[in-house]
Amino acid sequence: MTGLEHYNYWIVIALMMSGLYALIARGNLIRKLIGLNIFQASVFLLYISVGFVRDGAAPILAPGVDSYSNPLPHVLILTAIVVGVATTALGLALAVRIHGAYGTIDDDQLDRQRD
Amino acid sequence: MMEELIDVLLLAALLLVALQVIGSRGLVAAIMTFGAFSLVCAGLFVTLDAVDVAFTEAAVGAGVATLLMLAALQRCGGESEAAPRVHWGALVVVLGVGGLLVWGTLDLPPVGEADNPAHQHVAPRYLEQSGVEIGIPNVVTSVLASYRGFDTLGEVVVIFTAGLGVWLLLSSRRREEGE
Amino acid sequence: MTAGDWLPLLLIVPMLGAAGILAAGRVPNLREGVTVVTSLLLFWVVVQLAMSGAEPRWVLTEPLPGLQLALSPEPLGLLFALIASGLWIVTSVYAFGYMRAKHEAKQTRFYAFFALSIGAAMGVAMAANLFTLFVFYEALTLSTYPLVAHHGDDKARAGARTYLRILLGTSIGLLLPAIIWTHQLAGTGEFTPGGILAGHAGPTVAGVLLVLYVLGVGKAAVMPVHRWLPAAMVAPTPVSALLHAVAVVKAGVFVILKLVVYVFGMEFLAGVPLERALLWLAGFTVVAASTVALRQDNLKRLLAYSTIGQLSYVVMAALTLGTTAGLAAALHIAAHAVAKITLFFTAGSIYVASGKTQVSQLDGIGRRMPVTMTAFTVAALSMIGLPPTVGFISKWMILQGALEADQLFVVLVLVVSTALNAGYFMPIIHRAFFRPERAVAREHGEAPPPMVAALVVTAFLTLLGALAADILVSTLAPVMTAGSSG
Amino acid sequence: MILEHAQVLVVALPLLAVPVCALLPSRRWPGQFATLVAWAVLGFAVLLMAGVAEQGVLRYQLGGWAPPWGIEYRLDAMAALVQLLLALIAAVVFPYAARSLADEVDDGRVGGIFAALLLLLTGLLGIVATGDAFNVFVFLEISSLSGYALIAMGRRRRALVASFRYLIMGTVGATFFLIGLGLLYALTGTLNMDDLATRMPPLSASPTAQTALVFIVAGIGLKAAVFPLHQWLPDAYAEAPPAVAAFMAATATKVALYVLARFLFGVFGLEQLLEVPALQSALQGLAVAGMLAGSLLAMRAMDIGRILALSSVAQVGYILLGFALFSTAGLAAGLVHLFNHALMKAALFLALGAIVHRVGSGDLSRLEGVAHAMPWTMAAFMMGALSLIGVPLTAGFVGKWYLILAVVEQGQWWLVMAMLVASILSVVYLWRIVEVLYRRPAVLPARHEAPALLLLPTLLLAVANLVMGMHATPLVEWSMRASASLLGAGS
Repeated sequence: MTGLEHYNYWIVIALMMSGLYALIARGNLIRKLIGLNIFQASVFLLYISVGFVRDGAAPILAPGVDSYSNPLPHVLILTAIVVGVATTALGLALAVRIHGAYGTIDDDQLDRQRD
Repeated sequence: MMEELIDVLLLAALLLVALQVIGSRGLVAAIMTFGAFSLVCAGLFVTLDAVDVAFTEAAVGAGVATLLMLAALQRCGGESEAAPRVHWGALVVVLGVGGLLVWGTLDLPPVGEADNPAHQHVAPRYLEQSGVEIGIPNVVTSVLASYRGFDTLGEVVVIFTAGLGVWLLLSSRRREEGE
Repeated sequence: MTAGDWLPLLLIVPMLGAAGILAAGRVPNLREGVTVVTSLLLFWVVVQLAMSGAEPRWVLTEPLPGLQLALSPEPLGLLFALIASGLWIVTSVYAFGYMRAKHEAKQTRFYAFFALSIGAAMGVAMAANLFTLFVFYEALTLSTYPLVAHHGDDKARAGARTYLRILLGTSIGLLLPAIIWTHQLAGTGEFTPGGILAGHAGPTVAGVLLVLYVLGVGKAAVMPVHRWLPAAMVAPTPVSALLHAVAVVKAGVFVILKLVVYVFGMEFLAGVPLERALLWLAGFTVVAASTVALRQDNLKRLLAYSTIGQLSYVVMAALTLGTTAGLAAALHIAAHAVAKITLFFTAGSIYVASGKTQVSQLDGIGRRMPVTMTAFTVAALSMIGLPPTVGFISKWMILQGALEADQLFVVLVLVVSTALNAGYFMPIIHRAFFRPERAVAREHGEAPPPMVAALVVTAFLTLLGALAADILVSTLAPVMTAGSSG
Repeated sequence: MILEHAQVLVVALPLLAVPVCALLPSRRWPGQFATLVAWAVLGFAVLLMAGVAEQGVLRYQLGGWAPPWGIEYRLDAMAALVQLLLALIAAVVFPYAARSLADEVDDGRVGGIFAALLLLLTGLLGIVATGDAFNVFVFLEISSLSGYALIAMGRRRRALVASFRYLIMGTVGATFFLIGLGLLYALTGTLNMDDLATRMPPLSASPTAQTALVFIVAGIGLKAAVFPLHQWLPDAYAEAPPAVAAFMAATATKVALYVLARFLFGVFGLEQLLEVPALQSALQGLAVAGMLAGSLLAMRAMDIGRILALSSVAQVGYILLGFALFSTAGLAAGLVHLFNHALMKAALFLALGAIVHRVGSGDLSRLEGVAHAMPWTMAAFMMGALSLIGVPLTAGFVGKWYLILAVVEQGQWWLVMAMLVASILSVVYLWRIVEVLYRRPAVLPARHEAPALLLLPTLLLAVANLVMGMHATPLVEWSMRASASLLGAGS
């Protein structure tokens, strides 16, 4: 109907790539984790976009409604969000320890400190 | 139509926020903007009919993750960062991967059509039967707790694993003292 | 005991011997006793096996379906086993004199690995298929490495590293793919009279395979994979004898002969175009190595290059194809073995007695060490190919084989190289007996008795071989005929 | 009754043991408890192996929901083989870890560390057991998170950095995998792997399907340390505690390779693979590049742990090469090598751990003459090294032999040459270690062998290398069977 058929996908891809870029390009470990989170959140959007049904209702059964969005991607992404935050937590704990051991959380400076 | 307009606008806003996160000066600002990013995400999930996901994203993404980051930042001290430079290698990787993905989505069925293959297989049974088989109206909860209950168990184990890992890492300060 | 029961002993005896040597390490006399008893026992086992005339088969294990680790005697293998185990006895005796006189360190380890490498050589000799051959070929390389590196200084380590690098490199890089390819083509790696490749491989593929095999068997030292041999000269002299005469290089040429007879089959090989090129390469190696030897002053290096040349005689004869040439190749392995071991024994004796290592220092030494230098002369005559030695007969047969096969190139190589051989051995004999001794550094006579005894025995074998050649030829003839008509 | 549920119990048992293990007091108990659990898991794995031998494919519906609506556990010949491998390695490494890890960390954390080790085992077993693609992701993350935590327990502070970098790379890999799954779901509407396989063929020309394939291969390739996605691995394995490195080197990359084979052949299928332009040559090229680059880098490394880790990059190349032949023989050869490489790498890392336990370092410059002090440990190391080189009659030879046969079958001689060059390079880098360890220092160190609890598992694995080299027939036949059933009759 419009040129918007794949609009969701493409913006989602742009989001993913900005997250991925931040993850590679930025030296600060916490920034890398932020990049990782943006990357993952955009993948969640991809799934939810796949599950979306126009004019459908949220998948909560109600009388008189016969078109729902697909519940399965929602289930998967609920799991994935939790997995993502668990990873972030572990990464942050590592960052704290690295700061304690090296006095910095900048990737480039870590490489300069040889043991 | 209204729904779509909101969707378009929110997505555009999301991209702007994301770029803001990446370009921001100062870690505190970056973390706060990231929190905002998660909130906009949650909003988008609502427009895409994923209410449960929206709640979780708002609570876990915007809430817990942001708090954890701030806490970590506090323990690491407010470190000054080098000004961001264009990282050409990363740009090449990102453009390559993104290009591939765009190509890969070209023949995906349009977003939102009810006869997309994803909606034809497996999911219909959840919508039709879960009310009878499980007996609660929220299909997402039914699938989560029952049909794919094992994934949910795995999810709990993931949290436990991360908790254990964090405890293992932070319970000892031996290393720092040793060096 | 049936013949089949003897086969396991070929491996068990040397291994038990090595264990016994290690156990007796604190008592040198006992240790040396164990060595001699082991070597005698092994030789006796090989003789029993040869006398029985049966060809039993002993499967150690079958690691993969259709891939057996198996031993089975056949005339060529028995010949090699006889040479290796027989000369081990003499070499052991010689080594007692040498190692004690030079006060070498770590003698126990030395004798133990010596025994292990003989065991590996037995495995090579009796290998029933390509896989078994490869396993024991590598075992031989690895068990001789500590011997080459014996002195443990930087020079010895560097030499040993070259030794290992070239032998392992060629065997893994060239021999192994050739073996796997053969399996792929023929569906088997069993040694069969008449060959297994005929009908399974075209002439081009067979040619490439032959190149892989000839260069992959680095122990045969065909140029350009000969460099390990001079590098290994850092080892003590008994080790050089082991490398040159008893086990290592003999294993190399023996393997090539075995491949020609049992894998390719002479008749099939005659139709392979690349075969000629390899013949020329072997011929080139003969002449080139002899020319290099001409310019050496260090006696052991000279002998090393002479070995490279002599080995390529065997390869050349094997590739000349035909019954006579094949027999000549087998005979030359034996001829070179006894003669070259004598030469190394004398070189070691001279070194132990006088400390001299260079040819230019040998003026008049024949008067101080008459027995040694007479033995040297006998062996040198055999090398050149003059009567009344066994070397004369083997060279004569190579010539005959070449004429039968209309290989004028081989004839030419023989003529030129004989002149070159004479060119580097004759001056040494002349120096030793006819030049006056120069300034005397120290008084000395012959080397210790065990060494002299050993080299006298091998010199006699060089003469005796001429008489025994007939027996050898008639025993081996059926194999070669099967090879060329099957 | 128990047998019926063995398929689930094998995963559930270590999981249920986790909280118990975490709460156990004392230094020794957690390790001993984890060992008992590992042995029980081994018992189940053997039972299941017998079951698969008898019935072909074992299926179990979790919660009673039939696939593709519920999650199904599905055990075929390939899965049973990898499951047995995991159980075997755990059964041997855990008692070793009970001694070496307990000596390395402070009291309070021993229970936690063994809980993490059990979680790692659970995650890996879960990946192998499941027939559901998204479930693979969940268990992949369980194993990854516990892996990151365990690597960070290394002695040096560098371990923290190695762990963090692995976390970033590993999560990117897992997310790539997730993207691929999302695209597949958008195309088919299902997540069950068997169901996916039946729905894929009509879609083989679709760019989406091909993109999904690329993302899944890249994501899993990252976890498997396929060149050039291997950068995380050398640091991670070199810095991890040796017992952890031994366990992970033997299992984590292997399970990732298993997932790769599962998706390539069990979900996409040969026809689809051949449809993607240049996929086969790209995979073969990466395999060869990994073989050579890993070996060349190992030649220059100074730390034994690093050398072994880099050699893993090369060995992953061999296994990937087997897969990339897209033939029954190639896949079977890859599986044989996958199994055997786990045995040799575990033996080598355990021997290294015993040396580090005594000397306190794995740096070559500090290990001169160690062989004279620890002859048995060195004998085990030599055995592992010979196997890694691929000397006949060791386990390492078997996989390479079949790999070369499979390559020759397709007439690709340049691949044979590349494999042999890599083998020769492995001789060089391993010989460097052996030479240093056997060199006699000015003062000969006194005999100081590793404690029996470290030595016995090490020797056991060394002997296993010999046994698997001499009696390879069962493994070879099982791998052939797994490969044939996965590739179907159509290949």
